[in-house]
Amino acid sequence: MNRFKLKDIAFSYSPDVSIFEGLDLTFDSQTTAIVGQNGAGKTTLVKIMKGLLKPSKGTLSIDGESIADQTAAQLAKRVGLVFQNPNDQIFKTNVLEEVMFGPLNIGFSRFEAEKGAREALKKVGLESKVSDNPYDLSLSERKLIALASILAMDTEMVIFDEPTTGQDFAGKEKIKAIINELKAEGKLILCILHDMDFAADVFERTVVLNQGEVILDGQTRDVFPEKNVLEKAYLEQPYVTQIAQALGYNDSFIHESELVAFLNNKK
Amino acid sequence: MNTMTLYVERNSPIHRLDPLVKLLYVAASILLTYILPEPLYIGGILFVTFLLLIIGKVFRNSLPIVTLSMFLIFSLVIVQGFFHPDNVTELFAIGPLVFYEEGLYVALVLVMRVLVMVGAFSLLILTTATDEMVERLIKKGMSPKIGHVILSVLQLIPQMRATMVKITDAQRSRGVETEGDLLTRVKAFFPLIGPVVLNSLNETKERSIALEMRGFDSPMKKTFLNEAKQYPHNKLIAGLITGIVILGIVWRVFG
Amino acid sequence: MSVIEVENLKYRYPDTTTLVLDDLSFSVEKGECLGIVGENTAGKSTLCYALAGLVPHFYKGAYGGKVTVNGLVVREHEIATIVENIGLVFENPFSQMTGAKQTVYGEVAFGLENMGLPRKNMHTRIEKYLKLLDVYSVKDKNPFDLSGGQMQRVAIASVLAMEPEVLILDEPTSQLDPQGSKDVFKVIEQLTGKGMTIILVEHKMEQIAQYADRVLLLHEGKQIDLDTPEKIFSRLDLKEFGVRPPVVTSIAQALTIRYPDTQLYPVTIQEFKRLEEMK
Amino acid sequence: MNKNSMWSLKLSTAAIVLIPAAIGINYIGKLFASLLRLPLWLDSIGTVLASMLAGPVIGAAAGIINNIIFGITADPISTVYAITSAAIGITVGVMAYKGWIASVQKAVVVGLVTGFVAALVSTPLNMIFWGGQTGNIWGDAFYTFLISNDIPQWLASFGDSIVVDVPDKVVTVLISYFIFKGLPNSLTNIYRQDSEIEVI
Repeated sequence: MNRFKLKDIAFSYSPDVSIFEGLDLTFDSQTTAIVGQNGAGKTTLVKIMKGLLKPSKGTLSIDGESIADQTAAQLAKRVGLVFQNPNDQIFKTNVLEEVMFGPLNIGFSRFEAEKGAREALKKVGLESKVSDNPYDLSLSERKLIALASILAMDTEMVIFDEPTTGQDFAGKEKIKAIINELKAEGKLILCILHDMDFAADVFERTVVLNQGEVILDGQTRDVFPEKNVLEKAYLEQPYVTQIAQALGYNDSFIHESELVAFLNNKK
Repeated sequence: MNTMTLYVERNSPIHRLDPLVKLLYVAASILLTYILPEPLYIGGILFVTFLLLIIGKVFRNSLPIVTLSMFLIFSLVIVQGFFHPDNVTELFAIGPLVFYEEGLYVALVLVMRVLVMVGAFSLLILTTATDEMVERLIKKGMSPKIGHVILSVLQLIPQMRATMVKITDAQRSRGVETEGDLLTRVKAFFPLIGPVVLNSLNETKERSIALEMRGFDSPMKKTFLNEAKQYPHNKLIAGLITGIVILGIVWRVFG
Repeated sequence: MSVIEVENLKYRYPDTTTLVLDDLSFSVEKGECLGIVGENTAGKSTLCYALAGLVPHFYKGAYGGKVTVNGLVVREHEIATIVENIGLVFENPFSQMTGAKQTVYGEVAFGLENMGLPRKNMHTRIEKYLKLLDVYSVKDKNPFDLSGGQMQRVAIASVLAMEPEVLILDEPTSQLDPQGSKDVFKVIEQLTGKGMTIILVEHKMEQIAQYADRVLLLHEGKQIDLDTPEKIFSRLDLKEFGVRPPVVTSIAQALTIRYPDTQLYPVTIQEFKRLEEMK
Repeated sequence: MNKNSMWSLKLSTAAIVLIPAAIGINYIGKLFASLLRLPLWLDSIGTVLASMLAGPVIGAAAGIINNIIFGITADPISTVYAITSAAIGITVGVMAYKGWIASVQKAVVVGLVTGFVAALVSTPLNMIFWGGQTGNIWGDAFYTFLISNDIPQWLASFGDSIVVDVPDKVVTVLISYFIFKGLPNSLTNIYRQDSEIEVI
């Protein structure tokens, strides 16, 4: 089982503003959503995990093995990070080449890379667009290309930064399916989100970050009813939870189906 | 925010001058070094320029800018001193290489010219806010669109620098090595510059739309939020500078 | 009176073969808030461009039909004329900052300078819209130093300061964090309250349900339906067009909680609660 | 595009907004090249791309403004070479318009011509301002070599510039060519001045 452990992490961009002071977090096989406002430290956290930023203090390990000294490029074989803005990475003239770029960098043969890329593109539903120019596609489709380009690297851990931004209903459904599939394959999944409904719907565990501190961490079901704590981090509850509370039920509802079943039973 | 310009906000008479007058000074001082190409005169212009930098309270800020030209200055002295075609009078020799007086004289003129140029330019850019200069030029007939371009570059580049960090992160995450032998580094150039170009072109599209929606292409005569600043003694100073240049020409022709 | 009239609008981007807008006809009344929904390929943004004159003046391509905004035929007037009647704000707040201004105050002035508004009228207008959008306190800051939510509100203020009849908001919050979106929606609520004509494109159907008087459902460039939010979101085939109804509506559907007279489902929590209690 | 429109001064908003983007690309190209410790400047990729996309007028404007901006933000000396940058923009713009960016081989020719033109324009500037030198270590070394072999000063100066400009411009044009070829129509057609609205 994959276990990613951060212990006593301290980090700051400039001497007077520190982002983290002694942060401890452990990620296990549960799919985890990290929520919080901009500036809460979410992106900084995943950059540290990915080796793009080096903490001034503390240790990082995967399965007990320290990774503190590894560069981002070395970690590329183990940890995949899907960035928020696909435009920061796309440079190839067709979708397939773009998705093959990562796998080729980490030592896949052309054959393996193409196989992996085609599979990844199938998962995001872009298999019919392999030879299109990425910039002829929409931003939401480019986001899916960026996602596929990390999936194709077949890393044991995948981190997503805001994958649902700008996605329509169908896009979100695809991402949900991908996350569940990766989880079934035994991969460690972490996801930064602004979309509370998606977090409640898809993830087993939710971590709420506020100003560099974990203010809530637990099963998603236990996190979202905590209205007061969420408000402290300027977050709203998922719609389902809001509806249940508006109707006067304070039990924990995070899925539409649960609330429907509950209301049906009451009748 | 870091707006990139070298402008230093100070309260000095030079800061209060019309940017166009300072621009005129840059042109005039460089021109004079050609009208009167003797070390004595160029030295005089250089002295005046340094004096103005001191009055403008930016002399110290001009030093790093001058330092940038150090290699050029050094190279001028060496190359001209040793190899200028007119060289005859030996000053000293290092092994087989002989350093000549004529070359040194040529180099001296060139170096002082470089210093006048850099000094006068520094005077302009260190004491003038770019937007003030651009607005002034627009009012004198420069296309407002060109003005917009100049100002927006200054804001855009810091943004692009931030993008550059993100791109480097994204590509390193996909296994791109940015350190190593020349071939590795050459190979990294495309994955890094590619997204910069695509990103900026894509943004061009969005920003054009935003500008269009703000009447950028409007045929109306543009108005200005800021009132035109009053510059005291503007005409007098401009006239004085022009007068000195004319005097210099007269001196050269008849003197 | 209709502020916007669209008649048989057809459009295709240059160098492409499929119609992005395929025979649209509708009108928008003064003071109305029209929501536009559909999946990402539906043509929502292109329709916004067509209303604002960017199609066909900025994006050329093939164009048919007629769009009239505030009495002006869009095809026959320059964008600079059209923008005094209709303003557009889109998703990326960053690229909507002109880049030429070093303060928020100046940023809002940019459009007014281009319009040639006399200076003496500028200050009152700028201050009015900075206050309306709740960004007066940052008026001296550099626009690029603001948070996404503030930047987006400055973008809205800049467009509104030109005092157009209609405001188009094309996914104004999709790139913002929760607090930023909340602030923007607070403004939208105020504007609809003031009787501003608004066209809103949005993925969160809960927001559409909250603010839109009518909803235009698009699919692959075609106009599928144009009706009240209750009517649109009660459609059982909605998911075929890539649109999911608000969570309350789908719960109401599962529990068959609906308006007794029209048999439609509620689209807001308040209505849901009222109908549930009635039951 | 017809002949008039290549030199048309009526510029679209998109073409104008391309100028700051081009200057930004120049700047970032230079920064990446020094970050990766590449032996070239690669500081005119944006100018070259702007010329390919929107023609010689925009290319020249991007070149001139690039050097003015660099002059006010870093090194005043670079303002002198605004004229060289304009020449680069015009050369690439005209050659692109005449169909010289159709293949890699042709792009190499464009690079050689551009480097040659850049050197040709820089030489009188270098002669006027710094007695023929460029302040570049390799260029000035070559200048010294030529001068000490009794080559006339202006020719030595030209040689100095050739050493400095040609390799850099060939690589710059090639990089720009590969990027340009990969650009989708949806990004390139907004800069064209010629398109008409088709009525359906």
